[in-house]
Amino acid sequence: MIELTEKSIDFTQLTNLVRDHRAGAVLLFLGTVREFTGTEQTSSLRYEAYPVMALKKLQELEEECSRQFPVVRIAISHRTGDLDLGEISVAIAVSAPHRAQAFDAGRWLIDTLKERVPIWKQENYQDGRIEWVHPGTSGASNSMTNQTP
Amino acid sequence: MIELTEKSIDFTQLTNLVRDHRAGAVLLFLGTVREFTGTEQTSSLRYEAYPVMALKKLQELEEECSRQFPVVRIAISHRTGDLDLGEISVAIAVSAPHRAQAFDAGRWLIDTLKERVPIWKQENYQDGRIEWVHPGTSGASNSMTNQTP
Amino acid sequence: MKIPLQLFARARDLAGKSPIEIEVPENASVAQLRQILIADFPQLTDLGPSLLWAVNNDYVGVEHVLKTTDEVACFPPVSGG
Amino acid sequence: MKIPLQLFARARDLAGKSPIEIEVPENASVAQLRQILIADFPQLTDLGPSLLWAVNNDYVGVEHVLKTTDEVACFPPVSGG
Repeated sequence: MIELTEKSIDFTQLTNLVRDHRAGAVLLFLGTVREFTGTEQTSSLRYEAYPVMALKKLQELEEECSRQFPVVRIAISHRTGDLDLGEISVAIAVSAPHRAQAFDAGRWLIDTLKERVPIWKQENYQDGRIEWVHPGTSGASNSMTNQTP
Repeated sequence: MIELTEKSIDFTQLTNLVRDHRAGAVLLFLGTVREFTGTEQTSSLRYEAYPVMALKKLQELEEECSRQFPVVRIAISHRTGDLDLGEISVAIAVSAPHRAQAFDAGRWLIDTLKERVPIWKQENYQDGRIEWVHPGTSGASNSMTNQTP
Repeated sequence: MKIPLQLFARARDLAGKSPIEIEVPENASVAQLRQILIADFPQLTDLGPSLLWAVNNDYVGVEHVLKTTDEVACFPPVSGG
Repeated sequence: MKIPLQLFARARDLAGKSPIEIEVPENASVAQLRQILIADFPQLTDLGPSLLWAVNNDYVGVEHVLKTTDEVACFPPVSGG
């Protein structure tokens, strides 16, 4: 199961989707909105997706993961829109016969999602700055708006 | 939070216990009762603990993990008694600022739990055999009872 | 030929809109499209070399040759998760 | 001195009960306790070398010297999780 959603992610439902009598291990990864990155204080995040391509790339992740690892089931949900501190931005659930397989598959899924799936994060800082996060481009030039003097 | 419980593990509650504004990553690992191990078909499991020592060792795991990894919060629940196929035997939730830390800490917790915490699993096979699982002792000599001819 | 180009995230904010229409020669490559995009929207100059390109929802290199029926998009490095 | 010994899992099943009481010399080590345990319960012979020992809820080696007030337990390799 893969989805993009504007609504709060129900990680319980996602986890139950991958539970299976063939699996001895279930791994759930949640990305959550963190308040501090170094000295920078985040007040909220906004996630924007290129929806059709993002769904296609998530589907490819699911297929590629199933080929590379002996997983039983996979479920991925990514949030879009505005998120408050502590909210879940992404949930990845995977089940496998043994724990090492579940850990390896879960790690591969989140690492590869972050490389390939066209979704972008915009940081809304406590001091009023709003910045797109675009790895590999310079931080300073990302600053779109400075709403405080 | 650590616990041993005779009741069904509520992984939603456990996961929510470790969510925190300081964390950007939450990892949940579930051990679940798998039906097949090679050609052996399990019908149920029984977990027995040495309760006081198991709680002490779980507490030490939590403390040692907090020293070794930059985790924010840890919660571990281990089931005891009789479990049906698909039920959760252990749940480990951990939160950390970044995902690699959460994966590493979660992996260390389940690996170390399996080495140190005095809890034992008894397999109840579909063919009627009941066997304690004691790694490193011979499989054949583990057979306690053969209830079918 | 006219290529409708979707922009996302900071690229869209800098251009001020999405999609935009870019006029390119027949059989233009993505590299040519990028050159014309930056000429039309000089505020994308700094971001230009880091832009990722997608045609019909798959990543392509700048040597990719475009057709009028292609769905073309460009965007800065992704940061989901 | 009398040491009350808790057994778990297959060790308890083989002995038939837990705790059991083992009479050992003063200042006996775990190794001596193990020797007497196996003499009293020969059905534990095969499992003997793999048994793990705990005193006051911590693992100990067989060289550990016992006191009458110690809480002593032995059990086969663990398999929780």
